[in-house]
Amino acid sequence: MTRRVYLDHNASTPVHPEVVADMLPYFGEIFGNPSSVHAFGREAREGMDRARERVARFLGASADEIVFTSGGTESDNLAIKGLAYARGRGHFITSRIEHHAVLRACQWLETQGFEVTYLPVDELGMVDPGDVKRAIRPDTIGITIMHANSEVGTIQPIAAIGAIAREHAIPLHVDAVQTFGKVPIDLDAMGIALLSFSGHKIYGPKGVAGLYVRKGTKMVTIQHGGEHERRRRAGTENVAGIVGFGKAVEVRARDMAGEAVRLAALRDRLWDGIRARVPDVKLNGHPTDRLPGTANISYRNVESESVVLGLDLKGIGVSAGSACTSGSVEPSYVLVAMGVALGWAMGAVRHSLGRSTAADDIDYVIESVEPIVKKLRGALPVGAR
Amino acid sequence: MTRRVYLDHNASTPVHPEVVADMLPYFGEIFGNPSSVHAFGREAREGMDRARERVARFLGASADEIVFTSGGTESDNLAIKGLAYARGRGHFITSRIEHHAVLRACQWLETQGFEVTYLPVDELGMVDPGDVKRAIRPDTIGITIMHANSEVGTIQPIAAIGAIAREHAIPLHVDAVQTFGKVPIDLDAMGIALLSFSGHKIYGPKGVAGLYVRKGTKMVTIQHGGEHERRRRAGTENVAGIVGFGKAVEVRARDMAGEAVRLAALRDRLWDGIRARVPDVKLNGHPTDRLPGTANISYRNVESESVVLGLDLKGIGVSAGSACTSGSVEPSYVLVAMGVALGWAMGAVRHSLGRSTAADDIDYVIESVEPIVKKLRGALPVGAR
Amino acid sequence: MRYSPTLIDHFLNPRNAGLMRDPDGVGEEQDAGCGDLARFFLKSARGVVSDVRFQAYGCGPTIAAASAASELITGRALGDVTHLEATEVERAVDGLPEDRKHAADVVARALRAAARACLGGAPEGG
Amino acid sequence: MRYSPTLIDHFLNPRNAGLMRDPDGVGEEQDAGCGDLARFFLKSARGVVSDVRFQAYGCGPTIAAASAASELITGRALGDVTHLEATEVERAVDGLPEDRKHAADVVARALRAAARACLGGAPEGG
Ligand SMILES: Cc1ncc(COP(=O)(O)O)c(C=O)c1O
Ligand SMILES: Cc1ncc(COP(=O)(O)O)c(C=O)c1O
Repeated sequence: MTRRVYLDHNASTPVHPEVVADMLPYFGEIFGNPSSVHAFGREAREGMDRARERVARFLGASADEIVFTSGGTESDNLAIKGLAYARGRGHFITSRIEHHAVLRACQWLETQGFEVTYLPVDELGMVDPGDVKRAIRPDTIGITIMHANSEVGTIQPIAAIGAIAREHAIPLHVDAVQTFGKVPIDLDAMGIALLSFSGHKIYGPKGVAGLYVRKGTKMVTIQHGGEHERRRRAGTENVAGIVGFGKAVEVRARDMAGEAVRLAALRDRLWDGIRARVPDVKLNGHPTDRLPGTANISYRNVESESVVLGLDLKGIGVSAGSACTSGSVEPSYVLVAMGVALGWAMGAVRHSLGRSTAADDIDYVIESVEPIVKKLRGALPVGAR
Repeated sequence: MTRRVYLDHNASTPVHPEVVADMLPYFGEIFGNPSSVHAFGREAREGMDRARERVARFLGASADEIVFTSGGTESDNLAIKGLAYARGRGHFITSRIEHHAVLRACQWLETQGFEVTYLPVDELGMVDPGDVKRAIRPDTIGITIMHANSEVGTIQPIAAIGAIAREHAIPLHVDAVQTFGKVPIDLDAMGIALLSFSGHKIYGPKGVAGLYVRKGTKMVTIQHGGEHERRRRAGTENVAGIVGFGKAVEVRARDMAGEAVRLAALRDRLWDGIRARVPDVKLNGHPTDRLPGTANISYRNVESESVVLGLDLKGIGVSAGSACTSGSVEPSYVLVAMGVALGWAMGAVRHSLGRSTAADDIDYVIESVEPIVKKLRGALPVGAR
Repeated sequence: MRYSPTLIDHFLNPRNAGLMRDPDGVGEEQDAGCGDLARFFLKSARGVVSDVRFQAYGCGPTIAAASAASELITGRALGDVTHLEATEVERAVDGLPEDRKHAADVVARALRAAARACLGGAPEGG
Repeated sequence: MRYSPTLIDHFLNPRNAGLMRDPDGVGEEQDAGCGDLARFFLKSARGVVSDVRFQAYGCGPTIAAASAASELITGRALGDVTHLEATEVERAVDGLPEDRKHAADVVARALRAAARACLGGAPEGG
């Protein structure tokens, strides 16, 4: 078998063995519906309550401030639309580099009579808190800025934005899907009213995520039905998934700090190795204020999907900044918003490291990428250079 | 340990061992994000595609008509709001005995300028197709009627309603969460445009469900974000859950017919046993057109939660028709809509049987319930009789 | 289990359940939200509760609370019973979940009414 | 793998990639949606393609299709190449996924243009 190296942890992660072990009994043995009052239901509820406690403790929140959802996308939708519909109309502030879950929820609100300001970012992918302040209007009802961008890893100055939000008594929603369990989050110091976070980015299962809702935040549910999750999210809970999520958070609480240091070193090894061997490369995003395990590297005038394919054939999983979907290649909107030139943006490849990444994996990637880029550049029309 | 008998399969079911086995590799080994183009992503997508094929085959649909969601509640919300928002305004027809996921989605639409007619049912819990026909207006944009009610099990005359819907070119949504995998569903013969169905009611995992959307049905997504599920449901897919769901459906395809016969016999044994030993009891719902495993039995002038508690203490899990939530007991709105008198409605207990149910479980329940009801009636104020 | 073993015991084996033929006082209360109902029949001798019977309709905790309270007040001065607090009834079943506090409340109110009826209707020194 | 082994082989080991110094004809096409670009350089002898070079920019299938097509048309009559169909290019890489059909298309169009340029610009019988 060919060697396999997974460097796409920002896309998804393998479920941690301890997490799988904790989930297993909740399929066949503890299977009740947590809304049921009998013993079968109570056992399921207890598992779920324990997970909620774990997540709350990790965030320094109280258990009834945690809403479990089906994914980061749902958490973002719930936060943004839940704030909006609780108020009926008004103005939102967000940035141009948010995840599609945020951007398209905002665009939806625009079709429903709300207004949205999309803030620019600088060439490192940073939102200027001053821009946030200037965008605030008397009818601003919410600010939603992500903690770290999944493509380039740049970490936003949330505390500064939170202070502004608090000053104007506007709830701040933070999409922390890429930072939760990877870098510290202080809800109070950062002035966060709502926080989206997800399981499958931190070695928990897919299909489960959470939304922190600060006590007293006025919001409504967007998925209508039963009285689950204190009426903030209807539908029978994904008990096994929630139990696994709780365990994943517990494991992260234990491992997070050490792993951040280790991954940052490996990430630097990767970048140093590539730039030593491949000409015309560039690191996208903030050089220091970024996710420890993320390196977004542009190969000028090479189409990133070709690099991804070349590495894929070597057993390496990375992701392309540009994506050719339904017959049209778009450079990443994040890189475009950062003002990265097209010749660079089209060649952006994201490497995101994780638990299993070892130093020799990094070396294997460095060795593998060099001839691929060379070959691709060999077939390149001169005019494109 | 006390004996345990689970008779609440309409609330949730244990995951089938074959399903757990199929899911397991999708946690730690095949963990990619199905949107990723590299091998890790493709493997995950293949598992998901296989599950989609299985579900489609079971329904006689094509794979691209299946949308995976996080639960029956989401499927109902997506169907109803997805139809509504694709049209902007108009009128819906539903019934008074729908699940809260449907009723509250409809109520939400009313707050957004849509109109809804809530049809009555007869004393057996049946919607009259004639009522559907009479309720149709020029601006009717959707009809949503459940296949079988979870509390009493009455199966609606969907084919007749579907014929009317088709005649008027109005899309019919059917909430089949309680029938999918339990009784046959013929999408074409029944004139169904959208069908909600769920995993955890048929020995699949919680947190995964589906919506069938007939080709050509105009609808929009309600969870905004990435391009997943052919843009009908954004968010990284719950791959392991979907794989399990696919397996659960395959197992049902194999076991469904035989089990329906077996459960109907056990259900009749239960009802015959109880009415032979306990006076003043009544079976709610349709005597024949109902779910094979469901028996909703009223003990007159006894509060059903007391019976549920009494049985719980004997290790038996059943569910109460009335529920005392936040300090107020409401009789089931389904029984109220059926015109069941309060003294009967308050004493309704639902027994829902399943795979693991054996004849001696049924006998144990019959033996157990008799003294409980007797004792409760002994403490009863005469006036209440 | 969300209920205490004491509560469960009273629910499974209610003490003093049933009708009393010739009571000195009857008190009845119904919970406005819940519809749960408790009715107490008291007999007294020299100002002290000498016998109790109750009837109840409602969820398990209401039945258990009525049973536990019936033991609690046996032998107690009627004047004290007119001041019986819901918290004392709750303690008698070793606590109640938040959403079932009403059980102790409806029982305490019914007992206070029954004790008042005894005092009001009974001859001096009866 | 969503791509055929043939496609992968051409992607990993592109045949005839690079510049040609003194071509008889050059053809270039860019996919409008995708931005993928293919450029072919042809040399001909007696109306037949005698040598090919290509340059391409784009996703893997475009590079592979260009490589496969360069082999396909070597030795073929220029007149035939002016009619080259995308489907033939696609067959040369053993098929393409639906969302990558454009790769065959852009390559076929570039080759037809290159062949036309050869015929138009070349002396009779060249
Ligand atoms: C920042 C951010 N927000 C939201 C999401 C959406 O998460 P999911 O696709 O799991 O719903 C992602 C996933 O990549 C993300 O990176
Ligand atoms: C008829 C019906 N529809 C919808 C649902 C909602 O399913 P879930 O709670 O799994 O989201 C149920 C669950 O009981 C149901 O019985």
